[in-house]
Amino acid sequence: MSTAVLVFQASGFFLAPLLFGVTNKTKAWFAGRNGPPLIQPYYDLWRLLGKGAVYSETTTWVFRLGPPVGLAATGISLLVLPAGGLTSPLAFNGDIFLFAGLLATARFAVVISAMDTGSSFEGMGASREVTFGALAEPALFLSLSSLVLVTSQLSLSGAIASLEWPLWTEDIAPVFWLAAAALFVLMLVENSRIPVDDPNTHLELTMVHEVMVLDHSGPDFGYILYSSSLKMWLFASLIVGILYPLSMASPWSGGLLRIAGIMLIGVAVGVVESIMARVRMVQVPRLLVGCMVMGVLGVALAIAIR
Amino acid sequence: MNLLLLALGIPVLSGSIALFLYARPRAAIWSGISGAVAGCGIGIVYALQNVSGQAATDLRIPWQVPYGEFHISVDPLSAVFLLAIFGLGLLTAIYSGPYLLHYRKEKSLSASSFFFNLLLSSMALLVVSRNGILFLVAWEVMAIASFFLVTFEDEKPEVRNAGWTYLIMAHAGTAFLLAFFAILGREAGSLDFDNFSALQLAPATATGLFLLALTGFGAKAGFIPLHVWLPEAHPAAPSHVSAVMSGVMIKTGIYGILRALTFLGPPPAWWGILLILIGLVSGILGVLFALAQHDLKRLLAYHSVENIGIIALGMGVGVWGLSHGLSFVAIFGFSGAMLHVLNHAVFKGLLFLGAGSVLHSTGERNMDRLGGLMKPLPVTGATFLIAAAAISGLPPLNGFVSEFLIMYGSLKGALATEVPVSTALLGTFVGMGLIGGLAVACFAKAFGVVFLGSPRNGHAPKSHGEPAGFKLPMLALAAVCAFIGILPFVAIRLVLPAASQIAGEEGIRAATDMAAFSGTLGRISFGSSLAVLAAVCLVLLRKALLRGRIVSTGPTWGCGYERPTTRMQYSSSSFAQPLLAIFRILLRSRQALHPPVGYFPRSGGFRSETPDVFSARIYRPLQWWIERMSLKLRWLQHGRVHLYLLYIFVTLVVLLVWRLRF
Amino acid sequence: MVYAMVLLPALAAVLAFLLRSEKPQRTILVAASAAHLAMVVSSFVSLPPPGLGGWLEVDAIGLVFIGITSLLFFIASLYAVGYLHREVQASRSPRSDFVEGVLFSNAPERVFVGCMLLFLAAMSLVTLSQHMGMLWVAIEATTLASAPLIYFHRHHRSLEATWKYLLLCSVGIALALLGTFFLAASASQDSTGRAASLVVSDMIKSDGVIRGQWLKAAFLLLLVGYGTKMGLAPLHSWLPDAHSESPSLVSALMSGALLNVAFVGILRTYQVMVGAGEAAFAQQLLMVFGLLSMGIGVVFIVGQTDYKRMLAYSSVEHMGILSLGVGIGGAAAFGSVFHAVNHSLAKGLLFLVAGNILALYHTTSVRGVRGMVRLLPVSGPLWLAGFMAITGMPPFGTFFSEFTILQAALSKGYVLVSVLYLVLLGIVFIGMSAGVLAMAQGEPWSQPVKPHSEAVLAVLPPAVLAVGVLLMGVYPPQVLNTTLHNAAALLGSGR
Amino acid sequence: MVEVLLIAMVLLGLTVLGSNRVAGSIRLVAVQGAVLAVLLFVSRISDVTLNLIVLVVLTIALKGWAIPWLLFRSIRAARVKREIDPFLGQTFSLVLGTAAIGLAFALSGALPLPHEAGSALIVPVSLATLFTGFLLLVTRKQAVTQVLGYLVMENGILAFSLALGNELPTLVEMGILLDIFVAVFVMGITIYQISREFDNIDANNLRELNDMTGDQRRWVRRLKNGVTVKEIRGGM
Repeated sequence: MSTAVLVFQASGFFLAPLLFGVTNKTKAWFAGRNGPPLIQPYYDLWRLLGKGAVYSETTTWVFRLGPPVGLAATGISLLVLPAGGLTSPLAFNGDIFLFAGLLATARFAVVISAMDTGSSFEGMGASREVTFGALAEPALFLSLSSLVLVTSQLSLSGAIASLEWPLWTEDIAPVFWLAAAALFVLMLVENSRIPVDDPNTHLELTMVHEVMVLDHSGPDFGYILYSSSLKMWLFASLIVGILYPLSMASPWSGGLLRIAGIMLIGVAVGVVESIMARVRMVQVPRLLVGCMVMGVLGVALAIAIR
Repeated sequence: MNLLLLALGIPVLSGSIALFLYARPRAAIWSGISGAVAGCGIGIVYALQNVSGQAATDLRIPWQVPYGEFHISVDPLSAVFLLAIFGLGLLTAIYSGPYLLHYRKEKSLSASSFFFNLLLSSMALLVVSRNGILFLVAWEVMAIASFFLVTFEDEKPEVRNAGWTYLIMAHAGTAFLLAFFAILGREAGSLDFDNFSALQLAPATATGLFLLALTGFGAKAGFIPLHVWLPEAHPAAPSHVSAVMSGVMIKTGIYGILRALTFLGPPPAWWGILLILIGLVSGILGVLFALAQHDLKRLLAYHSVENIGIIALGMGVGVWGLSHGLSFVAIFGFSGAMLHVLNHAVFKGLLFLGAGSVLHSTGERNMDRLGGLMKPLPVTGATFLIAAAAISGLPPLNGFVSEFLIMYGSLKGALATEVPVSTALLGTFVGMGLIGGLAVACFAKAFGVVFLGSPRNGHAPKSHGEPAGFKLPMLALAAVCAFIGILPFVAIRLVLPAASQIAGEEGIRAATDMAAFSGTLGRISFGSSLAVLAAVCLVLLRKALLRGRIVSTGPTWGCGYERPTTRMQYSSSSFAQPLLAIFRILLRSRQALHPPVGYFPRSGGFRSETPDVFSARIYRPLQWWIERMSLKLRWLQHGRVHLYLLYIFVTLVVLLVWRLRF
Repeated sequence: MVYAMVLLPALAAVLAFLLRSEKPQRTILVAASAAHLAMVVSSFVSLPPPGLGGWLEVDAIGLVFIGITSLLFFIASLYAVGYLHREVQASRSPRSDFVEGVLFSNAPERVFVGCMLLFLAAMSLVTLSQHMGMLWVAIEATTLASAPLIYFHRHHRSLEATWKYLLLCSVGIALALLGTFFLAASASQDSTGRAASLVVSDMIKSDGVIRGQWLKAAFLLLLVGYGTKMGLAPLHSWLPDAHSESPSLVSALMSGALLNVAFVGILRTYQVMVGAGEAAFAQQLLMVFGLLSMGIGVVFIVGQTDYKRMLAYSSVEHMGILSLGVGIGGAAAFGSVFHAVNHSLAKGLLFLVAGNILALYHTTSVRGVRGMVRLLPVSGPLWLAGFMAITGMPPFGTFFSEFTILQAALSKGYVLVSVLYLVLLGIVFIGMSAGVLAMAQGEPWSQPVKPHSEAVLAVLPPAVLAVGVLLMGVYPPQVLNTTLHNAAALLGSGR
Repeated sequence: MVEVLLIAMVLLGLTVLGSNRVAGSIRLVAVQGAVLAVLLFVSRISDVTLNLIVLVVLTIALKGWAIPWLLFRSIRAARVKREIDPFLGQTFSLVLGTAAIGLAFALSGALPLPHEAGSALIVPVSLATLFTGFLLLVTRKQAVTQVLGYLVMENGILAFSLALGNELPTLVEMGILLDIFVAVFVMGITIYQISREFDNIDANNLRELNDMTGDQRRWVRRLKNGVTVKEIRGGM
C-alpha cells in the first residue's frame, strides 16, 4: 500500500468538514453575505467535542450507542471507497454490498438512538429517515450496478479505476451521466439537503435528519455532525470518481484534481440550495423514484450495449 | 448412526413419559425438557460430524406397509438442517420451561411438552428419511404435532381459528406432495430416494413434479400466496413454539424443494426465474405487510415470509446458475440460501423468544401499548436489538453474510459473459436492496416502539423480570449472530458441502474455488471487525472526553412544548404511515385518520390496520363458495322415501339404457 | 367349523330370545362373540374345510371381511354390556329423547341381544357363502336382522329410519335377486337347460360360454341392488337416517361391518366379471359410483350440523373409495381391501366415542358439544385420533391404503380421477375438521369444567380400535398382509 | 297356457295400479301370487318332482294366504282409511304403467333368452311387472300400498326364475321365499308401529329426517301449495 493511498484515504477524513464550509460559503455568496469562514465546521466540531453532555432521562445505552456506531460505520464505508482514484486497502469483489450495508448500519444506529428519546419529534424524524432510506437503497444499488455492468468490475475501486477517457467517447457515456445524476440526487436526500430538507431550519415542519438529533449534545452531536460530513464527502467522491475522465501518470496530481472536483460538488450543492426551494415532504418519494428510474435506464442501457 | 437414533428417540420417549405425568405439571415439563435437551445435544454433535459429508451411512429396516421402508441416511444437505433443528430445539426447550410453568394453574402441560418433543423428532426424522412413505409420515406427524402446539390456548376462539387455518393449509400442501411422490414412485418403481436420484425424467414430467413440489413444500415454507397460515398461527402459538415453527419448521419446506431438485435432473433456466419471482414477491410483500402490523408476533410472522422470500431468491440464483452451467453462481446461490436458513433460524428464533419474554412480562402483544421495556428487560432488549440488526441484513452480523452471498452470486451471474444478461438476476439484488431498506424501517419500528422511549399506556409494565431460563438461550443465539457475522468464512464451511452436493459434480470443483473465495469473506470480516473496533474506540474516546466535564440528565427536549405525555410518542402506526402511504395500493390497509381541528383541538388520532389481502380476497371467498355449493345440493336428501325409491329406479333404468345400449 | 361360524351365533340368538333376565343375555352376547372371534382367528391360522359342497368356504376375501366383522362385533358387544347397563339405569323412569323431548321407551333387551346375534350370523353367512343365491339370501337376512336394532329407542324418528331402511334395502336387494337370476341365465350351459352352478369358483372357470349381454345386465342389477345396501350414491338415501337414529354401537356395526358385507356381494360379482373377461366394463361403473359417492359424501359433510350424520356421510364417502379402488384395479384393489379394514376400525372407533359424547352432552348437534378434551379425558383424545384416522393422516392405516389407491390410479394414468380423488379428500378433511375440532376444543358450555371419570367399558373398546388402526399403519401383522394380498389376487389385481 | 298366465300377471299388476281400494289391491296381489305359483307348476309340468310340489304349495300358501292375512291384520289394527290417495291419479299411473310395459319389451329385446325353455314373453313380462311394482312404490302414499308394490316387484322377479327351468337349487328358492315372507312380516310390524306413532300410515309423513337447509324446507312447503319450477330453482 503506497503512501499516496494512505494520504488520500486520510485526506477524506480531514477534508470532509471543509466540504460543508464550501457549501455554506457558496450559499452566502449567493445571498450576498460574506458568511461564516470556510473552516467554520471545524470550529463547530472542536467546540462540541469540548463540551459536556446532557442526556434525557428516558434514554438508555442505546441512545449513547447511536453516534459512535453511526460514525464508525460511515467512516469504514468511506475507507471502502477508492480515494484519489487509487484502489482502497479495503477493496474486494462485491465491496459494493459492504459499502451499502455499512451505510444502512449507520442509519439504523442513528434512527434507534433517536427513538430512544421517546420524543414525538425525533420519532417523526426517524420515521421519515427510514422511509427515504428504504427507497434510497435500491436506487443506490441500481446506479452502482449499472457501473458494474459497464465495467465488469465487481469492486468499487476496480469499477471507478476502469472508467477512463476512451469509454466517454463510446456510446455508453450516458450510463455514467445517469449514474452520476442519480447519485447526486441521492446525496441530497441522504444528507437531507435542500430540496429535501433544510439543514438550517429547526421548525418541526420538514425536518428529517436534524430533528432526529435534537437531543444529542456535546461529543455525541460532534460525532453526528462529523459523520454526516463524511457521508457528504463519500457521495461527492463517488460522483467525482465516476465523472473524472483523465488518467494521470502520477497518482498525486490525479488525486489532487479529484479532491478539487469534490470541492466543486460542494459548490454545486450550494448552488442548488440557493436557487431551489424545498419540495413538500410528500414529494420526496417521487424524487427518489426518479432516481430509481434513472438507475433503471442506466442498467437498461448497459445491458443493451453489452 | 446410533447417535442419530438416540437423538430421534430420546425426545419422544421423555415426551411420552411426560404424557403420563398428567397430574404433575412440573414433573411433566422437566421430563420433557430434559429429554429434548439430551436428544438435541447428541443431535448437534452428530450433525457437526456430518456437515462435511464424509461419514454418510445408510440404515435400512424393513417395514410392512405398502411401499414403505424405514430407510434413513445423512448427507451434508440433511446435516445442515439437522444442525438448525437440533440447535434451536435445544435452546427453545430450555426456554419453554419457565414459559410454560406460567400456565401450570390453568391447564395440564404434559400434552404440550409431549407434542413439542414429537415435533422436534419428526422434523429431524423428516430431513434424514430416504423413503417417500417415511418422509410423508414424518411430514404429517410434524404438522399434527405443531397443530396441537399452536392450539395450546384453545379456549380462545382466535387461537382455534388460527389452528384450523394452519391445519387446512398444511393438509392442502400435503395433497400436492402425495401426488408428487406418487408420480415419482410411478417413474422410479419404488419410493426409495436412491432410485429417485437415479431417474432420467422426461422434461414434461420433471416440470410437473417441480411445480407440485413448489406448491406442496411452498405451502409449508410460506411462499406468497400460500403464506396465509403464518400470520395466524405464529401469534397464536406459545412463543417457544413460534420460535421453532418459524425458525426451523417452515424450513422443512425449503429442504423439500432442495431435495426435490436433486431428483429432477438438470433444471431449465425458467425454474430459477420462477423461484426468483416468487422470492421477490414474498420478500417485498412480506416485509411490507410486516411493516403494517401492530401485533409484535404477527409482524415477526410476516418477516418469516420475507426471509423465506430471500431464501427463495438464493435458490433461484442457484438453479439459474445450474441451468447455465455456471456452477460458481449456483454455489453462491445455494450456499447463500442455506446459510440464510441457518441465520434465519438463529435470529428469528431469538426474536420470537424476545417477543415471548415481552409477552410473559407484560401480557401485551400490541405494540401501540408497549414501550420503554429496555429498562425492565435489559437482556431481552439487548439481544432483540442484535437480532433486529441481524435480520435487517446489517454488517457486522450474520444476516448480512448470507444476503451478501446471494447478491454477489446474482451479480456474478449478471456479469457472466457466456449467457445473455438476465434481468431476473438484476431484479434479485435490486429487490434485495429494497427488502433490506424496508427491513431496516420495520425493525427500527419493532425494536424502537417496544423497547425504547417510555411505556405508551402511561404506567410502567408490571414486569415479571427475565428468568435465567429466558436469558441463557437468548444470549446464546445473540452470540451466534455475532459469531457468524464476524467470522463468515467459518460459517460457510458448514453449508458449502451441501451446496456443492446440489450443484453436482462441477459444483464440487467450484466449491474448492469457493474455499479460495473465503478470502473475500475474510475481507468482509476484516471490514466488519474494523467497524466494531472503530465504534469501541469512539465510545472510549467519548468517555475520555467527558471525563471531568458536566454530564447531566434532564427531560427529553420537546421543542419548547412543556407538558409532553408518553401518549405523544410516535406509535407503530404513525411510524410506519409514510411507507404504508407509498405502498397503499399493494397493502389495502384500512386507515382511520381524525386530524385535530380548530385552534384548541380536543382530540385527534390515527389508526391503521392491515388484514391479509390474500386470505380476504382468495381463500375466504373460496371457502364460502364451497359451503354455498354444498348447501345448494342439500335438497337431494329431502326425506321422502318415495323419491328415494325413484332414485334407485332411475339409476337402474339409466344404467340399463346406457350400458346395454340398444 | 364354517357351519359353526354361522350356527353358533344363530343358536345363541334363539337362546337369548328364550331367556328372560338381563344378565345371562349379556353373558351370552359376549361369550358367543368371543367364541366367534376365536374361530375366526383360528381360521386365519389354518383355513377350515369348505361346507355344503363348496357353497360355504373361507377364501381370502371372506377371511378378511369375516375378520373385520367378528373383531368389530366382539368389541361392540363389550361396549354393549356397558351401554345396556346405562340404558337400563336411564329407562327406570320414563325418559324424553334429546331432540324434541317426546317420551320413549326401549325395545325389550332380549330382542336387542337376539337380533345382534342373528345379525352376526347373517353377516358371517354372507362372507362365507360362495353361492350367489345363498349370498343373496344372507344379505337380505342381514337387513331383516338389523332393522329391529335401529328401532331400539322407540320414538318416531327411529321408526322412520327403520321404515326407510327396510323398504329401500328390500327393494334394492330385490333387484339384486333379479341380477342373480340373470347371472344364472347367463351361466346356463346349453340349450337343454341343465343346471349351471352359481358357485363363484365354477362360474369363473366356465368363462367363454357366459353370454356377455346377460352378464352385463346381471352385473348392473347386482351393482344397483347391493350398492343400495352398501350405500353407494345415489342409492345411499337410507344410510344417514339409519346411522344417526340407531344406538351408537349399532351404527358402528352397520358402518363398520354391514356396509363391508354388502361390498362383499359386489366383490363376488366382480370376481365373476373378471373371470368372464368383462373386468373393464365393471371397473368403469365402479369408478363412476365411487367418485359419485365421494362427491355426495363431501356435499353433505361440509357444514353438517349433526355429528352422527356427519359420520354416516363419511361412510358413504369411504364406500366410494372402496369401490373406486376396485374400479381402478391393479394395486388399488389391494388398497381397497386394506382400506375396508382401516375404515371399519376407524369408523367403529368414532361411532362408539359418539355414543359416549351423546351420553354426556345429550345432543347430536355439533354446536351443542364443546370442550370434549377437557370434559372427557379419554374420549376426547380418542375422538381426535379417530378423526385423524378417518381423514387418512399418517401414521394411521387409512393413510397408507388411500395412498396406495392414489399411487395405482396415477400409475394407470387416470390423472383426472386422481385429481378429483385428492380434491374430494381435501374438502372432506376441511368439512370434518371444522366440526370435529370445534367439538373437541374450547371451553365447554357447562360450567364448572371438571373432567368426568369415564366407565372402562365405555372407553376401552374404542381405545382398542384406535390401537388397531394405528397398528395397521405402524406395523400391520404379517398374516393379515398376506391375506390381503391373496384377496387382491382373487380380485385379479394382476390385471 | 303359459302365455295366458303371463299376460294375466301383467294385467293384474296394471289393475293394482288402477284400483283405488286398499283391500282390493291386497286381494289382487294375492291372486297374482297364486297365478305365479300356477305358472311355476305349469312351466315345469314336464318333470314333476316332490321339490316342485312343495315349492308350489309353499308359494300359494305364503303369497296367496299368509301375506294377505298379515297385511289385512295390520291395516285393521292400523284402521287405515279405505281409499288410496296416490300422488298421481289412477288414470295417469295407468298410462305410466303402459309406458313401463313398452320399456320392458324394448329392454327385453336386448336380452335374448339363453334357451327355449320358457316362453319368449317371460322376460318382458317379468320386467313389466317389476316396473309396475316400482310405480306402485313411487306413487302410493300409504305404507301398506308400498308393501304391495314391493310384492308385485318380487312376483315379477320370481316370474323370471321360470325362464331358468330348475337352475336355482330348491334350498335357495325356499330361502328366497322365506326371506320375502319375513321381510313382509317385519314391514307389517313396522306399519303397525307407524300407525301407533302417527295416527295414520301415510308414509308421506315420514320425512322428518332430512338434510335440507331451512329455506329449502320452506320452499318445499310452498311447493306443496303450488309454485312454479322457476321459483324452486331460485330457492335451491
